[in-house]
Amino acid sequence: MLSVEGLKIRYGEVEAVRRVDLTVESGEILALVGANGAGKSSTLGAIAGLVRVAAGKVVFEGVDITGLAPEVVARKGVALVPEGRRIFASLTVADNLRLGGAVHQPAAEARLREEEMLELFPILRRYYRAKGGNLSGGEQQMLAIARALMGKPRMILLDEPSLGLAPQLIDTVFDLIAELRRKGMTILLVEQNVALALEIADRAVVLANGEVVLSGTAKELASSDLVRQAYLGA
Amino acid sequence: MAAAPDDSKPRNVMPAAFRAATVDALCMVAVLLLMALAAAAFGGAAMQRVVTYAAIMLTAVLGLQIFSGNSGIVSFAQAAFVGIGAYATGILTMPAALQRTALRDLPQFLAGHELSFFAALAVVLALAALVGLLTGTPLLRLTGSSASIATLAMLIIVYTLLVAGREITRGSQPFYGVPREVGLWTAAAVASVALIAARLFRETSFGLATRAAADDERGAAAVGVDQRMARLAAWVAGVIAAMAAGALMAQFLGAFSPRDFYFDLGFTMLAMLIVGGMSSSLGAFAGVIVTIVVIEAVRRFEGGGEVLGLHLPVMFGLTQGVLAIAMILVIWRRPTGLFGERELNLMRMTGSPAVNASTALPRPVSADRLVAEHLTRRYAGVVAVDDVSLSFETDSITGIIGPNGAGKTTLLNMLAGDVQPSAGTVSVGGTVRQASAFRFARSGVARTFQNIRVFPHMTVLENAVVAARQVEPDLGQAEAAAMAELARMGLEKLADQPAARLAYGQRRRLEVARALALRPRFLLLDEPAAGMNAVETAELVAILSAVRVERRIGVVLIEHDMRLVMTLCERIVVIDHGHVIADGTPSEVQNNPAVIAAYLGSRTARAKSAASEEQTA
Amino acid sequence: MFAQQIINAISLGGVYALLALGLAIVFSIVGLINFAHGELMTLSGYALLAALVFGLPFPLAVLVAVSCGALAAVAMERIAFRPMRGASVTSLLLTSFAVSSLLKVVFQNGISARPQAVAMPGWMTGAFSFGDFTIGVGPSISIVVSALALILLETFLRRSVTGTAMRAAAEDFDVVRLMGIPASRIIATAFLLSGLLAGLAAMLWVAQRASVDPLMGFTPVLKAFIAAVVGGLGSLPGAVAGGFLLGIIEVLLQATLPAAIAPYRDAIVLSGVIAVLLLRPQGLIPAVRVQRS
Amino acid sequence: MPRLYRLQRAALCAAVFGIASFSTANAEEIIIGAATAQTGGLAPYDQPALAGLRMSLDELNAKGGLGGKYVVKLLIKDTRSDTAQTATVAQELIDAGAKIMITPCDADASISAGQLTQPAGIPTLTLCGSAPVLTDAVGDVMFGTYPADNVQATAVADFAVSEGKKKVFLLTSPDSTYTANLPEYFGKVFEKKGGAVVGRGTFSMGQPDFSAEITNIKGMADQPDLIMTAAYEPDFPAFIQQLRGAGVTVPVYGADAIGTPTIKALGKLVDGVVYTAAGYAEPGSKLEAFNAAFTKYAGHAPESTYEVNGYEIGLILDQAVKTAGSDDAKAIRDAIAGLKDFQGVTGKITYAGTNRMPLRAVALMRYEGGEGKHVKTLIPDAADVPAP
Repeated sequence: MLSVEGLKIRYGEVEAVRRVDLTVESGEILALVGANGAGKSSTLGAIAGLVRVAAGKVVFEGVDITGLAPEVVARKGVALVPEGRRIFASLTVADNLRLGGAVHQPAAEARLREEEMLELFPILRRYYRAKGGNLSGGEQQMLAIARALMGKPRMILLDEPSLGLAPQLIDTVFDLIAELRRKGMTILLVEQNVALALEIADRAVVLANGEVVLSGTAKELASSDLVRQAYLGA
Repeated sequence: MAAAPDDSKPRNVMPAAFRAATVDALCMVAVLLLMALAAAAFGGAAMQRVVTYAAIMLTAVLGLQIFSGNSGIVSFAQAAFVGIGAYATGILTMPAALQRTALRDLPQFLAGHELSFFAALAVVLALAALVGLLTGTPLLRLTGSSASIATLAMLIIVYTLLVAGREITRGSQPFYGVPREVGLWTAAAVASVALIAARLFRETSFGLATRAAADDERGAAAVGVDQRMARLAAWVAGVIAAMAAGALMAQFLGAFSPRDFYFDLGFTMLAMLIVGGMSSSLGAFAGVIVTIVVIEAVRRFEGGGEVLGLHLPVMFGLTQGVLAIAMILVIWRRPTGLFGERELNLMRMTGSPAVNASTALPRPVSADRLVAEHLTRRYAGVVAVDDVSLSFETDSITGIIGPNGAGKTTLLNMLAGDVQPSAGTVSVGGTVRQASAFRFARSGVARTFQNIRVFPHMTVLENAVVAARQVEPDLGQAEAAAMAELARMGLEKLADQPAARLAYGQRRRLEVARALALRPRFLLLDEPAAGMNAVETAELVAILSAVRVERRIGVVLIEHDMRLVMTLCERIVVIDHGHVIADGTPSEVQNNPAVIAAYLGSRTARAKSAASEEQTA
Repeated sequence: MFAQQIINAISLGGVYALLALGLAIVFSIVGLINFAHGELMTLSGYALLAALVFGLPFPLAVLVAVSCGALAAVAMERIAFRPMRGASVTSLLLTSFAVSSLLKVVFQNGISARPQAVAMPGWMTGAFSFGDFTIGVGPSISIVVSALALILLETFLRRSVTGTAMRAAAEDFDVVRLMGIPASRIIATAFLLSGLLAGLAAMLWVAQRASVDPLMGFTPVLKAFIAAVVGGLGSLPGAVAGGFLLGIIEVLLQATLPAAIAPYRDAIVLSGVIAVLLLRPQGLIPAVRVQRS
Repeated sequence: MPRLYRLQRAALCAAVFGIASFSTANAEEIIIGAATAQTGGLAPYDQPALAGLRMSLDELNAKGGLGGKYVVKLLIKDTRSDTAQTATVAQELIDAGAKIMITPCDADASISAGQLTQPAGIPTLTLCGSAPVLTDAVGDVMFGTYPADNVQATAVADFAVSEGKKKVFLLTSPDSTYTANLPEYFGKVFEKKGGAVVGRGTFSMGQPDFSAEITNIKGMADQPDLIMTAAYEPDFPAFIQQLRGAGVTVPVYGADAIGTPTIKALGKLVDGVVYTAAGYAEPGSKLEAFNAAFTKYAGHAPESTYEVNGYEIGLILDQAVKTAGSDDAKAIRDAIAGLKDFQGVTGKITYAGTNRMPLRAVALMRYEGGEGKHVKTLIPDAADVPAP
């Protein structure tokens, strides 16, 4: 469904991503794991069009989307839930959702979609008229995911959904991600918490210093000594 | 004009940075004087006026460069200070007889001085220092665009005062009767002094500190930079240059009014500086010359007439048009100006001079215990750190671990004086200290950051020198000490490179070298190995162990790389949800079930720990 | 008398608010403090003059003039500011200075350096009287127009999708694009609105002075800038608050300062601005903005 | 290639260093240098004045030049409304051989230029500078051409007294010499002749809100029977519009700067406003003929009285060269200084016996029904004119 080939990203003179190749199959969760600064978020940003690609190619459903503007990528059906949630704090929950589904569907359809989202995230119905900034971290993460889903994407990119959340909330969020997967959504998940990521992913790719160092099924990686040593502290 | 380096200790060599700066400055002065000479020898009176005017503008623009170029804050107020200088000079040098008719209501203490130009200049420079301190103090509290806007407000305020203070300035009426003694050579001489001052200023500790703070404010505080003092010094130096230019301008024009020192002049100076490049005195120098050459060239064509056999129509406004378009093009194509960010650095081009690394072991700043008592920090209702009491000794390495969002970085920030605790105290060497990052740094607590905060626009050596200067007043020795730290980190070959060019791992090492240049007793490291590969990490571990042994300092580090923590640290503190949940040796901590559950934070782990509890049960 | 001064203050503050809002909308989206905003006003003024000379009825001429301001703003973005997108605030500010000075030269040498008379309809200079109390038609129109413009803008920003997207973009432009909303649409709308506001303000400004000249944009843009800064740069409610505050302070100082001190009025106002910045560096109503990396 | 390079460099040097010289004057040619503001804040004054001057020089050249003998070569350089630039440009014009210098309407720019022409002995005329200190600040080569502020103010004050006015409100702006001083000169003369200044107000130029000041005037217990101001565009229209809008009917007197089409276009709003003029275009007058000729010459009607003033400068120079009988700078200067009752377009101009600010008749005008009507022409008594 999505393939990244030979991706290279530069910030000024620094190479954040040296060479990343990966493919995401339709309907699976691919986890992209690695330490801080390994290039995970940059890779997601490059797919979504937020980060300039220095070299390489990003293909989504057979269409080359390398270097397209973020709004164009979004319209092609790829939604990014950015790190740190980045919901619109001064806007209400309703307005946040509205923007998510604003563009590529008629108003009536968007309303239906919004109703679906409120079913999926009951908490958002409760705070429908509240300002996004007044929500707790977990609620904001729900809102960020719901907002991304409003545009009926065929694939979502999740950047560090567990960041800064209490353990119970992490469970809720990850249950939801698993639920989305069951409903057939394709997901590329960036996660620093390796154990957590490997738990729900089908396959995983490990990045270090902007390069793929390991890839395989989640099960294989979870039992790999290298991974256990480096990230699980065992 | 530049702050004199501390002269308390005898020195036998001039620091390399000053040597290089002096060569650059003298070279630019030579170019300026050659131009003046050419104008005097071959140009007519008009040409000489143009060069004189250029020298005056250069003086003012260099002042702007000293402040804006080093601090990164664009100042609109420069024209106002040129104005104050001009009026002060006008009043001081005006013939008394003329003054009695032109300025009938002049207060007595200002009247009838009839000073010579240089005597007046001396008075104006002293006045400038005062004006600079007075206007600079409110600016200290402001940063970024607020500060810029405050300078814009200052421009309007000074203009209004000049217009309204009719007794002293004749209001909006022309101020006339100023003797016109300033010619080409006086202006060139003053401009030369300004050139030298501007080029040297960036190498003084004020200049280094201002540039560091402009690059990264928190990073600068972490190496002991008191950015307010440094910025104030830059501001005062800038005002002094502006008022000196004003003194020249007064005697160059002979008659002027407040309008001459308002937005038009302010924009012209900014345009010159931006076109040339804001961050170097070379940029200011080139900007003034290029702009004036363009103006002089274009303006000859706008009056129409025959040029090279072509009949040109009258096109007034062409000069402004060309200037505006040139400025847009420069900003668009070369946002850092024609002469970018670099100084000439002639000595570097010719391959010398090397800074010798000092071999002497640095004397550490004294402070033997770092103690946190009941530290608590709340952010908008969320408690990030909750009642943590910890004590750290020198000659030890402690690791702080915990899940994301556990409050580790907040704790470290409080230990470094960078974050004000909501409750509780931090004491360094037995004395409780108010949170102030730069004071902590100077008193022996150095740190690095999770997202590296080196100063990208400064060279690698300068990065370390800024820190060394905070504990070593002698620039020469500071340079040598900084070089020694770079050498330890394997960065000495890169000393002349801008830090922005370094690779990720090199930046990490630079940050550590910079922290060590503070001669700390405690070194706080926030994820020092993040983003490093296995080889780099191993090197880092070796270096940290060696430093610890050599200097007997206390290292406290936050790290996710468990292998690093377990091999390097002799004590591990585990934090979760703002609480200390474990504190002990690596093996104690590793086998603590609460730690496993909290740190791994996943259902598997929790299930695992539950299972192991069941097993034991 | 006091009531009258209050009306004067609100009327002047309304115009400042419109201007400051025009600056703030653009700044909140693209980080540009547009000093050429004043030249948009001048342009609208000339457009009004041309339309009247051409024989259009007054309301239609105003419509033409305001639209001209809006279109010119969009064109200005396309030609001068688009290539600079993403540049620092200072670079953008200086670019706008350059654009402003270029336009002034064009007006001076292309039209005339002298002020041109704009014939305002006679009824605009009348006054309503309530016993002792009179309100000029001019101030009344100014108050009504500013109020209407503010209400309409608020409705647009609250109710419409594009308006909501603009508020969101002021906070986090990248994420708005991630929602599939084109950046160019947001930016064009921001400049369009700012041009509309400049055009409207120009009408009120020109109605007061009955003439247009090439340099007329300088004073209003300076006031707008000060108002926007005091309110909180990039904050729309802040711009409105700053505009009214500036208007009120100016009128009250003018009304109460003795003649000997009156010339220092601007110095007093600006010292107040510095004081506000010292107490609240982000302005009275700071803009909500995420840290953009 | 190297040779080409050298050539290019030489050309560049020439352009940069101004070696590209102007063709030197031949025996029958006289160079007049005009260092005037064609752009920037002073362009509104200098542009029209220069247009008038160019017209007269063109006409004179068609008749053989100044004094019928010296064809004028007019070199115009833009000062960009900048004082430093004015001085630089003036120096260039001197270097180019200018025998006569024309400087901007602005006093400090003119003084700066005058300080260069004074040692060179080049007669220098400001286009429309009316600050009385202007000529003495420079020296004997500097001439004003326009009625000085204090002269105008005296004429208006004389007129006000003759109209029976007793109490005046002075509205000034510190932002320019003209707006700050002219009403004050008026106040001095007015008080000397028995009137009283009952109030003072200020305004900022370019800021069209007068409401606070007008509310103050309205609220005065001792109502003035006259408001005197030197405000002009864009401030004057805003002021009068808001003043009348607020229901204040007190007569307003101004000076010459409000004799413009912009003010006239205000129609009945300005009815009764008194102002001054260098002359008035009554049918059959020279001024009317000039207006027609200028419209033909420039393609638009004169926008101010600066055009005719600029035109008269040409006439004055013509007369001076004729009297001097040569193109010698000193002789021309002396000839200008000795002019007495020279018949210009607007009336008689006299320099003899003055400090080189001309003594000329001041026409008092009043707007009535959208037209400026001539009321009276006065030549103020020199003893009444307040010191600058």
